[in-house]
Formats: sequence, C-alpha cells, structure tokens
Amino acid sequence: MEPGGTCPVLSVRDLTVQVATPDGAKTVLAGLSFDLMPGETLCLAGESGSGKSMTALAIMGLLPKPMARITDGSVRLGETELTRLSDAGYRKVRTARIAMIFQEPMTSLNPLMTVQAQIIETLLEHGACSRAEAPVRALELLTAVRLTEPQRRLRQYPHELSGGMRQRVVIAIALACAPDIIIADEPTTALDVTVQAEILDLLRVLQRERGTAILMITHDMGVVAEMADRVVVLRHGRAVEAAAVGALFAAPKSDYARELLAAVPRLGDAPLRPARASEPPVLEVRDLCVRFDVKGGLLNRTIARVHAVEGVSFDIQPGETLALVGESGCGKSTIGKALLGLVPWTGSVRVLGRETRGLGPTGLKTVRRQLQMVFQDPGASLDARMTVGEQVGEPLDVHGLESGSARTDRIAWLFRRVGLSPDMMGRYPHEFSGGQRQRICIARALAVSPRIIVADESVSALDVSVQAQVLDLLQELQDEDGLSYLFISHDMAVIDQVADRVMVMRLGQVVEEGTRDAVLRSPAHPYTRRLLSAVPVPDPSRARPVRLQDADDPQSPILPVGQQPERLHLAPVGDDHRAVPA
Amino acid sequence: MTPAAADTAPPGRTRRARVLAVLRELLRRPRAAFGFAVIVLMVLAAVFAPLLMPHDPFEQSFDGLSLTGAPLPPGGEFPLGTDLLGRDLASRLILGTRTSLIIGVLANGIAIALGAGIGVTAGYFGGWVGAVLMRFTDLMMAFPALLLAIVLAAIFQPSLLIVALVIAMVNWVQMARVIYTETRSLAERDFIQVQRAMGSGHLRILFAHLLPHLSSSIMVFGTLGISTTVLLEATLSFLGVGVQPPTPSWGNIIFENQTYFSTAPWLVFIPGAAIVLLALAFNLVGDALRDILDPTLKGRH
Amino acid sequence: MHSYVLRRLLESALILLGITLVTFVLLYLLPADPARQIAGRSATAETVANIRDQLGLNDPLFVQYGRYLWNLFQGDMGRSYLQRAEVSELIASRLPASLLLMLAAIVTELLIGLTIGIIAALRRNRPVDHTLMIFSFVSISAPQFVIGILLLYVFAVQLGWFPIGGYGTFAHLVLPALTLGFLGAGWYSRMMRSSMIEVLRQDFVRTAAAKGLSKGRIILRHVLPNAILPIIAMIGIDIGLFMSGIVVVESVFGWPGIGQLAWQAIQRVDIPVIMGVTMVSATAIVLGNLLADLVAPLIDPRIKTK
Amino acid sequence: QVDEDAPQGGSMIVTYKDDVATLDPAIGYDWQNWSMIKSLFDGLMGYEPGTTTLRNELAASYDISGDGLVHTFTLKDGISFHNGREITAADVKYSLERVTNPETRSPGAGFFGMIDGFDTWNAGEGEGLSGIEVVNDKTVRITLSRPDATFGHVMALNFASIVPKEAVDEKGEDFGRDPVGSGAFTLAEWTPGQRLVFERFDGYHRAGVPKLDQVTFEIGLEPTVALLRLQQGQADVPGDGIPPAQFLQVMNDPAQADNVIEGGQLHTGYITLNTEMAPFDNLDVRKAVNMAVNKDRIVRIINGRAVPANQPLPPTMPGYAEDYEGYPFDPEGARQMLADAGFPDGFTTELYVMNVDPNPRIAQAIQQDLSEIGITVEIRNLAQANVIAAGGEKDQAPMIWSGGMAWIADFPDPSNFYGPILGCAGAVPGGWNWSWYCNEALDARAAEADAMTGPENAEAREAAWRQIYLDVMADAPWVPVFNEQRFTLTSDAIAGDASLFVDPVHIPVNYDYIYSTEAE
Ligand SMILES: Nc1ncnc2c1ncn2[C@@H]1O[C@H](COP(=O)(O)OP(=O)(O)OP(=O)(O)O)[C@@H](O)[C@H]1O
Ligand SMILES: Nc1ncnc2c1ncn2[C@@H]1O[C@H](COP(=O)(O)OP(=O)(O)OP(=O)(O)O)[C@@H](O)[C@H]1O
Ligand SMILES: [Mg+2]
Ligand SMILES: [Mg+2]
Repeated sequence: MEPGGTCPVLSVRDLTVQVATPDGAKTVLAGLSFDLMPGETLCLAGESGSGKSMTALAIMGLLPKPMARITDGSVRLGETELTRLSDAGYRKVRTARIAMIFQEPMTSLNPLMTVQAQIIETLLEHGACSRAEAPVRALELLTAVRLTEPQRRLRQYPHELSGGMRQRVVIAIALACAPDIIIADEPTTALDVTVQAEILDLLRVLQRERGTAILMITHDMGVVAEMADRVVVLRHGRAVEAAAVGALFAAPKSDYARELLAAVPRLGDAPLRPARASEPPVLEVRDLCVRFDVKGGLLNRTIARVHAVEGVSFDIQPGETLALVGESGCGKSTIGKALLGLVPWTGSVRVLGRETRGLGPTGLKTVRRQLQMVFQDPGASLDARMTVGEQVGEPLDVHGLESGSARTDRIAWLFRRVGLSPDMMGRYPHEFSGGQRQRICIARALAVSPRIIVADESVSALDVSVQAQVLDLLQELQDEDGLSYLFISHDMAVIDQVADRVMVMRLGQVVEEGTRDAVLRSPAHPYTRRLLSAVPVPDPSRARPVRLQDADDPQSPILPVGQQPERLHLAPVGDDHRAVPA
Repeated sequence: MTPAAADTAPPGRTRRARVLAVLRELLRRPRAAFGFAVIVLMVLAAVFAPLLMPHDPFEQSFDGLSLTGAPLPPGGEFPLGTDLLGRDLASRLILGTRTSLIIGVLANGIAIALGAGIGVTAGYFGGWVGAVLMRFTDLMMAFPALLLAIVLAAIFQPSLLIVALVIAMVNWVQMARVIYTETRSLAERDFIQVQRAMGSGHLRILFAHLLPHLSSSIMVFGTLGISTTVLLEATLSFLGVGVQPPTPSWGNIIFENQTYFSTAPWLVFIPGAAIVLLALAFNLVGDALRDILDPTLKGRH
Repeated sequence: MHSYVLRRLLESALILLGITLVTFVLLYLLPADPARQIAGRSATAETVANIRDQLGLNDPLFVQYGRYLWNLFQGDMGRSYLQRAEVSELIASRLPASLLLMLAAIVTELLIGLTIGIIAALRRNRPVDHTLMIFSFVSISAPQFVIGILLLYVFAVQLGWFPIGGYGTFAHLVLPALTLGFLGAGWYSRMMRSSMIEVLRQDFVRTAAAKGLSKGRIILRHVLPNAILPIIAMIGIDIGLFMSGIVVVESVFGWPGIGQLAWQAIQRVDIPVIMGVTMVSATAIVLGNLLADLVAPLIDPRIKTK
Repeated sequence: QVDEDAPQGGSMIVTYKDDVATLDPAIGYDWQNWSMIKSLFDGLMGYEPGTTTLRNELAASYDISGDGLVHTFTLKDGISFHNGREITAADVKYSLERVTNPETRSPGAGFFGMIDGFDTWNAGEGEGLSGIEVVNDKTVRITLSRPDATFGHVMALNFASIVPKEAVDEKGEDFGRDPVGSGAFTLAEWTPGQRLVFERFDGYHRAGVPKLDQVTFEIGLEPTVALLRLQQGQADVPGDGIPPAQFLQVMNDPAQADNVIEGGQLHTGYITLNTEMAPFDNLDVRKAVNMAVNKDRIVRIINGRAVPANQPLPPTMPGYAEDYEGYPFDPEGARQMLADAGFPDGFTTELYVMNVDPNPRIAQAIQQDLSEIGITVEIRNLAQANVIAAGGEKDQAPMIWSGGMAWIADFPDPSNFYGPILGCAGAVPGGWNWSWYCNEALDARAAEADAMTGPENAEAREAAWRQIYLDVMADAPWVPVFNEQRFTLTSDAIAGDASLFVDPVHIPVNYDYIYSTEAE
C-alpha cells in the first residue's frame, strides 16, 4: 500500500518519558521521533520493556499518573500539539481522532455492559450521531468488523464472546468515530494463531477501505512482515533503526535488528531431529477422557458435561518431544493436568511403566517426581509474595529431598542450570523479566529431577529473542539429561523447532498425528492446514493473502448428560502419520 | 522489566534481620510510625498500669463525687475526671487498656483467624466440605448471638476467655464469607495449580501461598473489627459474659455511662477517643505493613 | 434460574430449621424458668408447677421441640407467655416498621459509605482520604445511643426539623435511619475504597479513558458498577447485624420495631416470642443473602446462577 | 384532700419506654400496666385517691362477720360495664373464679388463698370457689377458710377487678388487648409499640370522674427522649420517671424542679444473704455484712433519690418501727465481728445483680464496702430472669442485690412484705425468698397477726407485725439498704393535688383525678 499524502498525520519529535522509581526518575523513552503518514501502517517493534506501550500511552495522553510524565518533546496530530492539551481537549481527540486497541481483549471491555452500550457510549460522547441513530450505527460497526450475527452480539456481554470476537468489538469501538489514526498495542498477542490471522486481515481491510493510519505495536516479526509499511525498532526507549519494511528484512542495518530477525522461528527451516531407537516409552496414555460436570436444577444434579478430552492416546519415548497443537479450549492444558492428577480423568496413564490410575496421594507424589509441568504464564504461576529461591526450593521440601545447606546448594545449582545467577535467589518474581521468570519455573520443575516435563505454552508469552533462549535451554536439557517433553503450543513455527512428533487436537480429540515432518510438511487434515496457513510469515516480500472470515461461535464441547461426542478414528495416511479422514 | 532490576538484599538474610528491616521501613513512614508509637504506648500502659495510674482505679473516693453525687469533670486532682462512683477515670482508662487490648487484638484476632480459616478452607477444598462449612456460616449468620451470650453468661463463670470466645463466635462470619469468595478465585490461579502439580500438601498451599494473598482483606476486617469488638465486649459485660465490675474496660466505661453523656461527656468521649485511636493506629500500621510486605509495591510511596 | 431459586429456598428452609433447633436447645439450657416469670412473685410453688405443666415445660426437650415444629408447620407460632397475644400478631404489627427502618438504614449507609469510599479512593493518600478514614473509624466506634441522642438533640430539639421520636411519617424515619446508617457507613466506606482502588487499576478503565469519556462518566458507568459488586454480598450480611443492633436505635427514637419486642422477650424468657422473633430475623437474614445472590447476576452478567 | 370538683375536660400524654404487656386485670402485674388497669377496671374495693385508705368502689356496703370469716358485699345501683351491661353479683363470682382458675395462669391467684374452696379450685378440681355465694343480684357473700385482716386490700387488687363474662368469652386470650371493664376510662386505641389512648367512660359510677377526657400513652420512648419531649411541651408525664442521668440537671433547674413532686414509695431495696449457704449461715457474718454497708454513700451515688433503710418495711408502711436503730455503719466493728466468727481474713463470695443502671453501680459500691472488711465480692451481672432463677436455687446465689426486682408492696399492709420474701413458703425452689430464711416461729406469729381482723384489733396487729420484722432483723437475713423515693415530673398543663402524683397505688400518677389546667 502506498502512503497517502506527504504531510504526516502524526508527528512525534524527541519524545522523552520518565517514570518515578524509588531510585529517582528513570527515562523509559529517550528522544523518540517518527512520523505517521496518512493511510500507512507503521510498526513499533522491540523486545518487552523497550517502551512501546509507553509511546502509545504518551500519544494518547494516558500515561499512568502520577508515576509517568512526558519530560520533553512534542506530539503533533495534524496542527494540534497534543502534549499541551487540557484534559477536556484531550478527551475530544481520543477515539474521535486517535483510537487505541489494547493488548488484552479479555480485560479491556467492561464486563458489566453490553456490547451495544459500550459502542453507543463512544458514539454519543463524541456526538458522532444522535441517540436515536446510535443502535443502527453500532450495528453497522459490528457488521464492518465481520462479526457473525451482529444483531445478537449487540445484546451480549463481553464474557459471552470469544477472545477474537471481543477484539473485533474493541476494533469496532475504535472505528466508531472514524479516527485518523488507530494505535494497536499488540492487538493479537493474546489470541490463537488462526484468530490472529483473521484480526490482522480485518485491520488491513479496514485500513484499505477507510484510509486510516495505523500505528502498530508488536514484538512479533511475523506480524511486522505481514502488516507494516515502515518499521521503527525500539530498544531501551530509543529508536535503533527506522526503515521501510522490505529494506529492514532484506538488509537490517543495526546489530540489534539483525539479532531480532535471526531469532524469529521460521516454519520449515527447523533443524533435523535425530531419529531415535525405539525404547520402552516413559509415558503411555490410552483412551484418556476428562469430563467436567455442569450442575444445575433443583437438586443440583449434573445436567451437562464438558467433554474436554475424549479418548486421547499417545506414547512418549525417552528424550522425545511430543508437541500438542490446537486452538484455544481444545483440551491441551487439560491433558497436562490429567497426567498430573489435577483433574479427574478416566483411561490409563502409565509413567515409566507404572499405572497411575487409582493412586492415592502418596502414590501420586512419586508420579509427580517423575512428571512435572511448566505452566503457560510464568508471571501467574509464580507466587508474587515469595522469593524465587524459596519457590524453587519448595519441591525439595515437599518431597523431602534436601535440607539445610545441601538445599541451598541445590537451588543455586538449579539457578545456574537454567542460566540464572544464584544471587538472584532472594528476589521476588516481579523483579524479573518474562524470560527469566520462565527459567525460574523450569528450574522449579527440574528441582525433583523429573523424567518428563509437560511444557504448557511455555514460550507463548515471551519475546522472540527470549523465546529462542528458553527453547535453547529446553533443548539443552533434553540433550544432556534425556528429558522427555509433552510440549503444548499453538505456535506452529515453535513446534517446528522443537518437536519430534506432533499431535493436532480439536474439541478434545486428536485429528492428526505423526512425525513432525509428516504433519507439518504434508498436513492431511483440513484443520491442520488451516493452522499452518495462519502462521504469520516473517517475510514482507511474500504476497499477503486476504482470507477474510467472519468470527464464528467456537464449537462447544458441552453436551447434555447422556449424549456422547462422536468418536473420531484416525486412519494411517503415511509412514508414522495418521489423520481423521476428511 | 529488565533483568538488571534494582538489587535487593543479598540472599540468605535471616528472619530476624528481615523483621528488623520491616520495622525500620515502618518507622520511616511518619503515619505508620505514629500508629506504631500509639500501639507501643498502649501496650506499655497495659503492662505497667500499676505504675502509671495516678489513683487506685477501684477506689470510690468520697472526694470523687460532688455533694449531690455527680461525677467530677476533668482537671484538678483527677486529670480526666471521675466516674459515677467517684473513681478516677484516668486510672480506670489505663487499667482498662489491658482488657480492651486483649479483646480488640486477641479476641478480634481469634475471630479473624477463625473466619479466615473457615473461609479459606471452604474456598480451597470446595465440594461438600465447602458446602457444609458455608451452610454452617449461613446458619451462624442468621443466629441470634445475644441469646447465645445470655445462655453462656448464665451457665459459665464470666471471664475474659469466655468473652473472647463469644466475640470470636459472633464475628468470624462476615470474614469467612469474604475470604471464601476471594479464595475461590485465588484457588483457580496458576500459582496454586502449580503447587498441586508439585504435590504440595494442603497446609503448605493454604498457609504459605493462599494466606499472604488474602492479607489485604484480612487487614481491612481486622482493623475495623477492633472497634466493634471492643464495643461488643461492653455489651457482653452488660449481659454478664464479660469482665465483671469493677474491672474496667474502655467499652464498659462507655457503656455504663452513655446515658450520662450530656451531663458527663468525658465519661463517654475520652474512652471513645481511645478506641478510635487504637483502631486507627492498627489501621495505619496495617496499611503500611501491607505495602511493605507486598513485594510488588516495594519502594513506592 | 427458577430451579436455582427453588434450590436456594430449600436450603434456606433447612438453615431455618437448624436455627429453630439450636435456639430451642439454648432456651432449654437457659437457667431461667418461664413459668416463674408468668406466675409472678406472689405465686405459690404449686401455682408455678401447675403453669409448667400447662405449658408442657416438663416434657422432654424433643417432645417440646416436636410440638413447636408441628404447630409452626401449621402456621401457629404460639402465644406469648406474658402478653397472651398471638406471636404472629405481635410480630406482624411490628415487622413493617422494622423492615422500613432497615431498608432506610441500608440506603443511608450506602449513600454515605459509598460516597466517602469513592472520594477516598479517588483522592487516595491525600489529606481528604486521611480525614475520611478518621471519620470512618469514628463512625464505627461510636455508640449508637450517643449518636442517636445527639442527632435528636440537634435536629429535632434545637432545629426542630424532625419530630422527637415516633413513627408514622417520612420525617420520623430520617433520624433513626441516619443513626444506623452512620455506623454502617464506616464499614462500607472502607470496603468501597479498597474495591474502587482495585477496579481503577483494571484495563477496561483505561479503555474507557481511551474512548475519550469524561471522568465522571468513567467513574459512574465503568468503575462504580464493578466496584460495587463485592459490596452487594455485604448487604446480605448487614441485615443480620441490623437485626441485632437495632434495639438501641428503636428505643431512642420510639420506633415500634421488632427489636424492642425481642429485647423484652429475652429479658423475661418469653420463649414463644423469642422463637418467633428469631425465626423472623433469621428468615430476613437468609432471604437477604438470597436476595444479594440473586441481585448480583443482574449487575454482573458473568455470574450465572445455573 | 383531693379536689373532687376540679374541672373536667382536656387530655394528657404519658410516655413509656416499654410496650404495655397486657391490660387483662387477671394477668397484668407490672407497675406500668398496674395503674392503667386501675383506670380501666374497678373492683369491689378501692383506695381514697392519693392515700392508702381503703374505700368502697363498686361495693355500696361491705360487712364482715364477727369471726372475720364471712364478708358480704352489696353492689352499687346502676353500675355498668363499658359495654353497657349492668354489673351483677354473678359477675363478681365469675371474676374471682376466673382469676383463681388454673387455666387463667394468673400471677395473682395466690392472693385469694384465704377464700374457702381455693385449694381444690386452684388445683383444677371442683366447680368454682365454694366460698363465694351469690345471694341475689346485688349481693355476694364470700366465706374465708381462715380469718384474714388483709382481705379488704386483696379485694382492692387489680386481680379482683370485675370483668364481664361475655366479653372474656368472646375475646378469649386476647381480652388483654381489648379490655372491657367498668373503670373511669375505656380503651379507645391501641397501636402496639406506639400508643394507647384512653377515653372517658361516660357511664362511670362516680360522678365528676375522671377529670380528663383523654389520656394518651406514647410507647417506646427512651426516658432521656421522653424528657426532651416534656421539655418541648410534647408530653405531660414521663412514665418511667426522670432518667437517672438527667436527674441532677432537672433538679438544678428551678423551673423544672418546681414541677417535680417527691413522695414516698412502698419500696425497699435490700441485699439478701443466703442463710443456707456458708458462710452466710453464720449469724455473725450476716450481722457483720449489715454493719459494713455504707448506705449513705449508696444513696448519694443515686443522687439522693432514696432514704437509707434499716428494716424491711418502708417508712410509709403501717408497722414501720420509727425508733429502731438498725445495725450501725461500723466497718471496724464488722471486721472484728467477722474475725470472731472465724473469718479473720474474710472470704470470697458472689453478689448477683440485675444488669440495669444503677444496679451494677450500687453493687460495686457494696463490693467496695465489703472489701473494707476483707470480704471479696465477685459481681454477677445478669439479666433479670437469670438473677431470679439463681435466687430460686438453694445453693446458687450467696448474695443478691434486689434493685430492679425489689419488692414494691401490692397493697399497703405490713403482711405484704413477709410471706413470699421472708416466710418459709417462699424458701422453696423457685420461690422469692432469696435468703432462704425460714423461721417457723415467726411464720406462726405472722399467721396469728393476719387473723386479727376488725378495726378494733388494728393497733395490736400493727404492733405484732412490727415485732415480727424486728425479730427478722435480729436474724439479719437481709441488709435493708434504702427506700426509694418517687420523683414525678409533670408539665404545666396538668394539675391536681400533689398526692395524686405520688399516689402509692397508682404509679406514676392517678390518672382518674388529675385534671387539665386548660379545662374549664
Ligand atoms: N508504572 C511504572 N513504574 C515504573 N516503571 C514503569 C512503569 N510502567 C512501565 N515502566 C517501565 O517502563 C519501561 C517501558 O515499558 P513499556 O510498557 O512501554 O514496555 P513495552 O515495550 O510495551 O513492553 P511489553 O512488550 O512487555 O508490553 C519498562 O522498563 C517498564 O519497566
Ligand atoms: N475445571 C473445569 N471445569 C469445567 N470446564 C473446564 C475446566 N477446565 C477446563 N474446562 C473446559 O475444558 C475445555 C478444555 O480446556 P483447556 O484448558 O484444556 O483448553 P486448552 O486447549 O488448554 O486451551 P488454551 O489454548 O486456551 O489454553 C474448555 O472448553 C474449558 O472451558
Ligand atoms: Mg506493552
Ligand atoms: Mg491451555
């Protein structure tokens, strides 16, 4: 897309932002300058903490008060100097001329208001239409963002919508007053790949239709490649490089940009995984089912069941990585939890040849020494009120392994093992970066020397560069200690990097499984193919396909009592590769 | 957040050192320091009451009443005036610190602990344990506490212990309700799931991980509860459960004299101020403690 | 939804049954003889024995309890030992006043408490916040009797805005509701403050600001409804506190509520009245909680009652 | 002395804190409804207003046989109930049988024990009181099983009020809510917890009575608030009296003090010493306690609203021993006496007290006095019902301060202070003789004294009673502490002879004779 005019709609000059810290003011943005042309998409890329969100908030005049403030520089919106606007003046600019889409669709809508109310409120505040017209306008907006059944959506509450739908609502609100600029702060990070692809497509189409300039913030170079006209790479609050997207990907000038691009996992160019001799599996799962009861009625009886996992079977060999992919809610995490006995399940699970069905608490404890889980969100899975050293040491206490100085030594060893310095033991989780926190979680899982680790979306929340480090760490551990992984992810590119075998799940059942190369290179099931096509490709020269889709209601795994989901059967489609016949 | 975030104290610091560090931090904040000073003063007053009291708190002195039998206002020989029996109010207030501290801190503490314990257990275990505990809570909530107090009063010898028990039995309910709801949502959080996956025992999860996160609610209820329990103690004394005359407590000084507040205001407003001060002091310290102990708020003012 | 309400009602009925049992046992244990209260001080020992016999007080506990329950199921709460009137009539004549006062008190405490809580949260850690905090502790620590008389003295006697106690018009209601509300306001203000602070941190508040909404609208439409959610559960609990704390206010303002009736009955071991009042107040509490649980989903669509 | 010719008309407002329990004369037995019932109902006998002098009420004449056993009453002519029906002798028989019928569960049944046939009837057997005979429409003859000088007073009790059978039958247990009597007033309105309105009964048998057209009782007002109302001219008599907290304030304000009428009361506040419990089974210990209590100081603590007492009877009661000195206040002597009795180091005991001001304060004063002679007293501060229950157990309450439950005479006769509270009949489980003092010789003398009927024996009877109480004091089962005085505050809007405001049988005031200053 060609940038429209020659006169920038938004012009940022020498923007400097400071935040107050106990040790005095800290500069988080230092002299940032860039222009945003009409109709263009400018990407702000950079690792976590580089000041991307601060830039967006500074432009919106929403910097957290009184912690952060603009100390220098100017932000001009056309003729208006934003930094000097009064509160009331700023209100007229927000959404009317610059709209913002936040990262977390789950929490950025008011849970107590209907979709309609939240859209109309914006329209009326800026006098975009009369009260009588408002519902019609709201409907138009929802239609514009390709929501299915827009009429019905208007009356729904945010919690009744899936993440993708919510993000569409947020976009609809952003479009409400036909702004000149939309700032999108990591609008898809929290979404499934397939949904991410849909949202990105939507943004592109809307931009083409309306000529809105987009300031896109992301750490995902794939997204950058798909969306950007120009890119500004940020690091530690400074612009390291600014270039047209093609130029940047083709010949990055700065070291940092080069590094960043190198870390991006690319589907298809993963290293070969060594073939391994067939050994007795460390984990054998047969016909695993997990169902959650939905209660109701006068006597609070079960009236329906969530069929979260339905008849899943697989083996994992020593030193092998089995990847589990599938859309959100298909039952991936539940399998992990079932293996650890965190949810009630049926079927058979054998760990190192030992059946775990029917084990009591003590029996489970021994299982848990062999099998550990690393959760998706490293921030949420650490206790914010306990030092990380304590937390890494906890499994030792729980299993009565070490105490006294031996314990301290062991913790220090674990810290070094995951590439952290032992003198960080006394700190609290919030004092670490996301990647470091994930390392701590891994260290905690390693504390009891397990043979198998369930890694549940262990890298999804991390920056590319950090992600690469963590993946390397996992690989290293596997190479050295022969660990086996059940690697849960929805990111095909990541799976490509680490997996020996891949299993694709949908609605609690496996639709395709096989070796990595078989499943990823010659997918047999349409769903697998869709997943693969949704992965953003970090190559701006590639044509951007426009796959416009309506956001549909996800299919539900909830069935009334007595009703069973139809069991899918896998049929061989190749050597060590089976799929559900289409 | 960059990995090189501000370094904190080196690892391996002892518990004692940590307590001292917290204390230092506390005293650096003027409001918290004020609260702390008030608490320390009150504790000292309770411990060294016999040394501090200007008069015998039980002596119904003849000079302590006017000729018509009215209590004396503050000033002169009796710095805070006298009560309806001609006893020195200042001395009684100082001695009353003992009862009121024990009630406001201990009995209230028991109530809070009980409420938090039941709420957290019900919320954490859920299932039938939770259902039974919460139905029991509902029952206690709807139950006439005064009646219980009267029965206990008539059956047992009145003592501080009984008051503490009755107060605990009456006051834990709200706490339990609130903590229950909070625990329910906390228990779903990842870091608790991690503990289960690790094979941690329930006690560890409850005490090491859930409780610290509930401290904020506990603090609100705990400090508000101080005033209410101190006043409740007076009601219970009146019903015969609590400390019996002539032992003073702030609550029963107010209670005995409240109808005289227009003719002898010092008998109501001075002990009232003491109660407010105590609750306020705990609130100031509690707020500060919460900020200090919450590592995510470290250093912010 | 219907079946949920039904189930909750069933549970409530069980709780009430439990309460009748516990209360009955407690009254049985109480070392005070209702027969002597009836017989009066001039009665001979035979008269007392005769009265005990007539009232069935000599029967074993479970027989007495069974009889009480049986009558209760038939809608008969018995007659007051001392007043001889039907307990149900005694209560019915006073319940409306009690409920009215309670409702007014809840409205008052919410009005005062929430306002203070909101202001304190918005001016967090500023002098206004600190002043309001002191106010809330004073209100919690203040004896109701004193507050009641003070209000009466200032607003009724000195200013003559309201009648000096009594029941009937809106003007009669104001001061007692204010007295009760003053106490509760302290609690609600503290809770509202922390709830508000929590909500102010939420993402959707930032979204609302990004929409260009005015501050007032953000607070009213976005922050308040979310902050009030945890408070609603408290209102249910509150009813219980009122039921026990209302006696003082009723007697100061001459309010013909149920508290007075209960107090006199407890003083004189009028068992049928005590049982009746306990049942009614327990029902109010249980229904209040139920109501709170039913109202919550109206405000918060996420709470499914299914 | 009472102005019978005072103008009629006008109204007054009386305030009360507690609701009225019942207005059924067979059941009402607290000081609040006592005088209300007196205004709604009449019995055969009554009192001269403002005095303790018996007079005929519904009875036109009252004759007593020589042996004192047969009492014949003739009813006045043309007297009728509020419902208009004429009162006959059968109504008298019905009313007395109703109050003594066990089904009625009347607290006053025991007063009628002297009527022939009471024992069987009250035990639930037989067909009514055999001692009552309806001679004709206007005449009823009551035969006693023993001579009893107090019978006239008993017939003046509320319990002996005449009630119409048809109204009682119609209303059943609710008669107390909707009373029909023959008194000076009728009940016009009763809104529970709020107000009662009495209106003049036009058919009242005494001409010119009542004076007021209407008496309104405002219910539910805290005494402090009632006082505020009175000061604002919104009430005329605070029924619960001047609140202790405001007493001095009122008395120090000359304008208000002018409206306060002081009078005696048939009341004694005392400490019971349980003669069955060690160490109070020791006479010297009881005497020592009597000598240790500083009654003057206690009176001062309650702002002088009482006079110190030294014997069970209050000074206004016939039989009061003027010249009796009582036990002197002498802590030194008391300590010595205690030491001689074997308690040189004192002992520890309990004092039960009802938990309503000023009683706990008085208990604390007693506690301090006793600590002076080495007795450690623990106070048990309980609800009224619990104290009464404890007193009725032989081994539970060593000492009870009677305040709040203290004896106020039912009728102005010395015998009324003996039976239930000092006689053997009361010293049973569940009885009111909390000192468990039982002196059979005294009991016999009491019976003898009560048998001395007729005006000619009055003097001798009084002397006999006086000696009985002095002999009781020799055994010191009580520490008589004070006799409460009455202080009635009124507004300027009502007037009447001062005695009406401290009427010994109408508390707080005699509603029938007070008149409005605004009336013509
Ligand atoms: N309230 C605050 N107080 C102190 N420092 C802050 C605050 N908010 C942000 N920071 C710091 O400002 C810097 C920039 O933060 P910003 O949120 O802009 O990063 P980002 O590039 O958006 O990262 P991410 O990808 O994680 O969202 C970070 O170092 C962060 O630690
Ligand atoms: N405790 C539970 N009670 C009821 N339903 C549950 C429970 N836990 C999970 N589910 C349901 O089970 C299904 C599978 O959930 P699961 O968390 O395993 O999905 P997932 O594949 O891990 O998704 P995501 O990628 O979003 O993490 C979902 O429909 C979810 O709503
Ligand atoms: Mg960010
Ligand atoms: Mg998951």
